Amino acid sequence: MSLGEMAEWFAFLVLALISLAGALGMATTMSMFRSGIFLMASFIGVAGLFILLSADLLGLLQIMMYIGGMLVMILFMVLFSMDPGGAMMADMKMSLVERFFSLGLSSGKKDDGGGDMEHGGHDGGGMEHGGDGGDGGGMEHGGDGGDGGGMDMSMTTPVKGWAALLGLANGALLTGLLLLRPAWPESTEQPNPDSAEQIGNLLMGKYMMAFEGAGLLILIGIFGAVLIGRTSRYPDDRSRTAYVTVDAPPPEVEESAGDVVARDSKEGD
Amino acid sequence: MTAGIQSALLLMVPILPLATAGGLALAGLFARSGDGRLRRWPGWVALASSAFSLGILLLLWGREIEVSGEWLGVSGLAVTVALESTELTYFLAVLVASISTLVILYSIKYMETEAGVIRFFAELALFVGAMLALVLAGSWIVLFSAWEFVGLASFLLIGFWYREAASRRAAQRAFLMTRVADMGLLLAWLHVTMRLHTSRIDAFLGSLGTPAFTEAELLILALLFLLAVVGKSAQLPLTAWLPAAMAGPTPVSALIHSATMVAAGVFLLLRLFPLYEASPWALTLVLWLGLAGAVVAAIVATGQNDLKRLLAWSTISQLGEMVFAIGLGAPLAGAYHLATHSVFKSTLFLTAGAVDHGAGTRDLSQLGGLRRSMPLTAAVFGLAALALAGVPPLSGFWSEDLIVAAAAAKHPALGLVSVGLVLLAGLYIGRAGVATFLGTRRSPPPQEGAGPKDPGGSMMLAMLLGGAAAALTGLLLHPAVEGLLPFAKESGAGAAWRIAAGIAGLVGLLAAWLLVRSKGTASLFEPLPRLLERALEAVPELGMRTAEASSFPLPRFEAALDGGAQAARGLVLALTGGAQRSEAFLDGVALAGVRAVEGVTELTERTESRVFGRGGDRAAELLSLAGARLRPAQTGRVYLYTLGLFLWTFGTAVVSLLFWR
Amino acid sequence: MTGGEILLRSVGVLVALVLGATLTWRLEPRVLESAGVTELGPAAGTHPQGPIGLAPNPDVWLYPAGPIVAVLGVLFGAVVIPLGPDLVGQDLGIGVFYFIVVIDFVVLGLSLGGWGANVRNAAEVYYRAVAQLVSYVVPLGLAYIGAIMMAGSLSTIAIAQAQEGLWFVVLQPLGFALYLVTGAMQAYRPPFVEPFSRHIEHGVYGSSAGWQALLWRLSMSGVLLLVAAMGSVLYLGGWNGPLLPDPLWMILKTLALMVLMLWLGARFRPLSTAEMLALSWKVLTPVGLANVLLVGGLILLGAGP
Amino acid sequence: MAVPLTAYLVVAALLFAIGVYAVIAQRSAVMILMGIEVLLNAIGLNLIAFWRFVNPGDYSAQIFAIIIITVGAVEMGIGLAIMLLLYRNRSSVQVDDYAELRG
Repeated sequence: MSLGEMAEWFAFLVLALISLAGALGMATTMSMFRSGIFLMASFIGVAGLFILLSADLLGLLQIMMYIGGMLVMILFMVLFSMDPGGAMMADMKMSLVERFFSLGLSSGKKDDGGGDMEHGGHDGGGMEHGGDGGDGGGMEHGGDGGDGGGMDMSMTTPVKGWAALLGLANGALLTGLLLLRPAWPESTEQPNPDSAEQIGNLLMGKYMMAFEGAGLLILIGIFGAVLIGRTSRYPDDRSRTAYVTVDAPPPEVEESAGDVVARDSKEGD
Repeated sequence: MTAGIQSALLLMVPILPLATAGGLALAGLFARSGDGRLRRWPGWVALASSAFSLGILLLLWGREIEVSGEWLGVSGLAVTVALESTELTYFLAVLVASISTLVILYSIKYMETEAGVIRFFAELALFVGAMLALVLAGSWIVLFSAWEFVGLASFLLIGFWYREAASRRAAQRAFLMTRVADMGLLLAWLHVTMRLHTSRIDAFLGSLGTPAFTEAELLILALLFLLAVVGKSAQLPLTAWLPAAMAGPTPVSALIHSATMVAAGVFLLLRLFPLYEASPWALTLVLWLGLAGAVVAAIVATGQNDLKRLLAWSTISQLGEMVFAIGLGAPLAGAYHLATHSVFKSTLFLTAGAVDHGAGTRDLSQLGGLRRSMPLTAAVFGLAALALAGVPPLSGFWSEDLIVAAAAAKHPALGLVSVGLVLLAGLYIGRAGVATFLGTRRSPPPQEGAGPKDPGGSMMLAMLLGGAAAALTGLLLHPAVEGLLPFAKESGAGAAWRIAAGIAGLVGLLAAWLLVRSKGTASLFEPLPRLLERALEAVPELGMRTAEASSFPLPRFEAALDGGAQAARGLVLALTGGAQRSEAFLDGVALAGVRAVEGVTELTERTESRVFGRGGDRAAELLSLAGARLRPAQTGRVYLYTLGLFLWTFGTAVVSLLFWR
Repeated sequence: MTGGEILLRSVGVLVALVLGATLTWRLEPRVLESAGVTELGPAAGTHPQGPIGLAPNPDVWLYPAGPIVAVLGVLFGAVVIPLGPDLVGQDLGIGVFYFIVVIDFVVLGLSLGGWGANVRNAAEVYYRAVAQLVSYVVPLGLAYIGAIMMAGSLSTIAIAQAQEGLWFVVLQPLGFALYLVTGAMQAYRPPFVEPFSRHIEHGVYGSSAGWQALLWRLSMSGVLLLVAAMGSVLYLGGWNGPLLPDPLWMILKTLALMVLMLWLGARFRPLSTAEMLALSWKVLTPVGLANVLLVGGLILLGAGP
Repeated sequence: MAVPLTAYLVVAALLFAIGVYAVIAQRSAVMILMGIEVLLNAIGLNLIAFWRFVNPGDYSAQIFAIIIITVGAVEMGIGLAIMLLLYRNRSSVQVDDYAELRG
């Protein structure tokens, strides 16, 4: 085995490890923020595999798409979830894998740095330009683990065991199939090193319709997302609330003592 | 003039009105409705754009120009965008532009009291631009998009008074019926484009002599195009939308539903005439379709009491005559008649609008004696009516003469029928004119005071121009028409036919005068026109019921069958009703037919209630039982669904593994 | 390329980056202070010797990963910056695209470090940096595209060579202006200092000490340096210039562009995140599209190389 | 190419398995979306690996991969918008809080 081949094997193993460990971490860690970061690591690992397979443009494209995309997605998770930092999960029963990927999460205890709090305490209200984004977060985890007692805190569904079994079986089956049949009709051809030009020509030539279609799809996606996500200009318009709202109003958000302290300290400076 | 400037000018022709439409639509968002003269500015803007287009066209007189560019080329398929000004397209473009200018001029005054006048002129300009693009189109894609835009503009304009239910319904009906027919055009041009790998129209016409298409293919293509023609030109059996479209404002009827849009179908036939020449079967079908449409619509027109509806049926009849002429293999006559008809029929509509405005009604049974209070209107109407009746030397005579000649050359019987058509035309238009303008007023105007009087301003100007054109077009055009169009002149008929054609219209007019004097506005062939009309009205009904039935099978199925049976029964009744008058012994046959149809209806109904009805009930019971059993499986838990999904996938993979070698 | 050469080039890029970043570090506060800016942003300075325990309860994986990822991003980005036709870390065929991608790692690093510190002010950096990313990424890409279209290549070397006769700034002043604004946004320099605002104690700077603070400072200076360097490659002709040797021209242009950006940015009051988003989507993106259209027209007219 | 095609395919298969686990086992809709992204990524890796080893001359496979990335992005956008709406109405994005369709 030459040095180049060894380097290739090394790169492949490292990248495969990153992508698999990243995906596994995403699926098992208790912190949602970490989940996102793990997923990003997995994407970057796969992008590295792409580059190893001489699809360098595609690999970079993937990294670019997902760094921005995942960061925004994690932001949404932080806004939406009870415990994005996983602080409340610290003393829950976990399996070995989960325990590993949740290692060293910031625990629920407060820091003493001048009224600052850990993630549970972020609230947008005290920020100058924090805007609406922070509000959602503050509303949901303002409670700081104290008032979440009655709720089902679990991040996973009751069929987690089945899911793990199915995943294992799936992986074993597919791997077995692949190992049983290692001979593919391989070609010895070398791809053109300037993949950007090749792809550009294909996109603007042969696959122009698909390209334009994808553009249209994105446009429609933007329209749809804006239409669904925007708040109505008319307060009594129930057209977008009628389908999902149940009769019981959502629980009132109470300002905990911590918030008040935080806000006071904020106004002080 | 360099080639570049010529191309730019040609491009300006359709783009100018289209841009005006866009600008007016934008302005409509911000403009406040003023009053008085201020409200006329949208009309003047639209008029200017249309007149400019006309001016540019006249500037390009006698030049063959082509503008084309490849829009996109995908794997050997070139989608070209092209405009071309050849003899035929130039002729029609000038026609469209001049009539549009005339009608817009008329509407400035006509619409000045309406709300939404900006919208009206924006839509009108959209129509003009799209129509110009349609006639100048050099590639299928331009032709088709313009075709659809014309349909859209027509939909918007028919539904201009969208607060009235009748308007809305008429607009929807027109839109749906023409859309159904447009499927023919779409399928046909897509097929041609896929086959020839280019969307140029002349590439298709050029390929007709070569073995690029088989004979059967040509026949199918011709029939598909014919479907589009039938829809757009309101030929049998898709006539019902055109009379209903009279719910729109009168200038719209004048522009769209007499002169230009409905002529688009005939234009398509002319444009693709080589295709029909290459496919004799299709040409024969065109002939009989046109003839039947012309005769039926003319008979229906004799029974109409609403002035605008009468003119609408007359339009269908005249379009049928054009289609008939093309079917005879005389496209020159068809194109010529298209031109003259556009002029006099739009003039007739304009005067009808003036009558409506002045007298407050269009009902023949309430009008009468208007010649005293509206002398100019009466004169213009008279001129145009004489032209329609083919009285020499007015415009209609020359083109109808050509049609009669071509028909007589084909077969004397066809010649006789076409002379009969001229007679019928004289009859119905004479009846309309006499009942409106001569005699005395049959019912007092709705409000006392001003009373009917000639309109002023731009309306009168447009009407006078139209009247003059109706009188003179034929004389001016006749010596030159052969040079203007790319079709050869057919051998003229004998003098006898010419005289017969000239006299038939006069006879019709005279008969109408006598009839109205003796019998009032009662129609001549009653109840034939009414029955025919009802039968034709049943066509869209039939289509709609079938469509509904295919979406909700059981209950609608019955209704569809009922509707179909009733339509068929109406048709049979109508036909037998005509027979009763002339031939008594046919009664028995007809009655048997009616019985047979009734029997079929009853049988259908019985089958429906016994078989389908009860079967449906059983099936529903079974389904609800099964549903009750299966309901617990619906847990509402997404993760269970995904678990099931992937379990299924996994199972499939395992099973496929068992068969794997 | 042999192993030795790879090592040599890596060291070269590293040394050049550290030297450049140090220079930036020294130069920047002076420019800003002479312009009278109160919100210094990343130029405010960290406290590498500051008190231990600024982040008392961090996430042990994410917190230290932040500055490392950011510095790696800068380092990777420096690889494609040319000092001369042959003096470049590695001339990649898709160099500019690669640069756009790896510079994003700085945002990732800010997010990791900010969230991982588990302190309110630092976590706020994460929100603001992501919002800033969303606001600059599209117009920045459009500003790049103008130059790329004209040069007909994604390689930094080819883009610089395409400007031997005429710099692109002359042909596309609009694109250059767009780059100045979005570049400042990408480098978190005034007036776009929201993630490093005084009100949140200079963001991650306030929660880092020791080697982490040093790395943060290095990466933030490095980002400014790289943005200026890429700007001079895209619009100022890179190393092209008379008399002086190539690398000197490149350094001079980079510093000049950097000073210009800072000096211009100092003329404006700091913008909030919401204002930045509005600016980006309502003004910069349309301007970028217009620039692309203009450049397309210029190319069709035969202007440019 | 020292690393055989099968190695890449095995990595893709394992990624797929992990994605399946994540989609089923996670309660939060956002996490489910992330699981779907892993599934899409596994598919993309398969595509590119086959492209490189079987038909490297034809870049169509990369076009497909780009389209997959596009679809993934659009799906993420719409999914997040739907979640925003759900959250606004009921303050929860846990999928088992939305079980109105239970029979």
